[in-house]
Amino acid sequence: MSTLHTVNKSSFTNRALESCILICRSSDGILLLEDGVFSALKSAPNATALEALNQQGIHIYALLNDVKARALEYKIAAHIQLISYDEFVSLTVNFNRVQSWY
Amino acid sequence: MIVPVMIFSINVQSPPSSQASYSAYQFCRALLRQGHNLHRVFFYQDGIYNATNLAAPPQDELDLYSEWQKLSKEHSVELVVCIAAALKRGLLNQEESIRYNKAGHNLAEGFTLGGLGQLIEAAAVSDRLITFGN
Amino acid sequence: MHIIVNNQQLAVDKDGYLESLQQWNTDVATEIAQNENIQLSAAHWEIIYLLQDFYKEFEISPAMRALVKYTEKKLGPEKGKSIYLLQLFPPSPAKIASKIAGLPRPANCL
Amino acid sequence: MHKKILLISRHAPYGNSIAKDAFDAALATAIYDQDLSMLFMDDGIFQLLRDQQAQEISQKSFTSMLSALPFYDIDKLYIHQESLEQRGLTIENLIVDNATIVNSAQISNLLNHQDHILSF
Repeated sequence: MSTLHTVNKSSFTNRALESCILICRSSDGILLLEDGVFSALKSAPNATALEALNQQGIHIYALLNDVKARALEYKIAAHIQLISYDEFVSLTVNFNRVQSWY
Repeated sequence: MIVPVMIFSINVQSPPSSQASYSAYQFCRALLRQGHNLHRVFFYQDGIYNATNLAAPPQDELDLYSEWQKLSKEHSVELVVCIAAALKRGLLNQEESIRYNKAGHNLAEGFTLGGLGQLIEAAAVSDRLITFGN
Repeated sequence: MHIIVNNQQLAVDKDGYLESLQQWNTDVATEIAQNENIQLSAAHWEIIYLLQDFYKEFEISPAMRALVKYTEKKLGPEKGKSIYLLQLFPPSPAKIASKIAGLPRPANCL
Repeated sequence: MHKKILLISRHAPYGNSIAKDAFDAALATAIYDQDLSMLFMDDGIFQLLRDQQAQEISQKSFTSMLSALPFYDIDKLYIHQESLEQRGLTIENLIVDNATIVNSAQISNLLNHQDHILSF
């Protein structure tokens, strides 16, 4: 029974992702979208914490459309998986529920 | 892999000026493409602004207002606008406009006004309830 | 629309709620109640004042369930029952009694 | 159908209407007889402070409104411990004496028992 967390705010200016990381546990997943994709940058405030979560088996995703729109495709951390809107839907099916951090 | 068909409801809490409304719309399109059911889109908080028929976006920008209407028409999706949130913000249908003695009404075709109970009912009957907030 | 109380015209909305809540007084309550076909007795007034207390305490108009529980807490289990309130303020006690008590029209579309 | 719903209220009162809309949604959820829990975290904690005088800014006080929750049978209330500590507050500063203080791990567990989350 696991939760998909979506975060749509940049961690450079907003603490939504920080709270999300606190709550996130083993089988959960995190999807960065809209301005949340800025948090996928290697230099983002929570980059180390995200990578640590990833090493514990928590998948970190970023919405490809939002990443491309913001010219981040080649700047984001390697462990972050880029996904489409269709894959976003599939994630919400595979996880049991969604918490939106905004 | 067999993908189960699920019933979704979407809670849009962001105004059209926030990208979250666009994300909600794209999410709806994607889930319908995959053969899932979209039980209801509920517009709450500033999300109600998606339902005005008075917005006139520039020709070379996305008209999200019309896109919601097209979505509703093509897939008979219920677009329900929280009545309390709408009245507060100046979004009325004809009936409410008469009730409150206002100069006009501006709820776009395809949208209906409904109580918060409709959000809760959506939660009760749906496998997934996804919030798009700002 | 309006109602007339002591030769004064008071504006009400289409559902009979006072437009200006400051105009509420016991005569106004009696008139609104009459429009709902209710003759106010001591038992009615007890609930009307209870509603006003609820509003003062919580700043919201109660939904039915909350009204029943609050009545139970303040007036005891005999009166803290839907059926008791229904007999006094049919067919929708929270709505009708709020209207008579001069509380704001419930805004949360419940 | 009866669903387990967790409403998460993370935003401060008054600056915008998110906290009030969350409160309205909570009442609706309870009235429509769903199994509701409520979690206050991040700036949502500030909704729970005693002695708010919101009439100073022509608003309704959350101190008053949230005190009505028991009358709507909303009694599964949770408060995020770290959020509380970050803000230098203790439960004594808050109006809800029946709330359960939960740490992040316990919240994760709480989430895992829900059908839906209403995110505010």
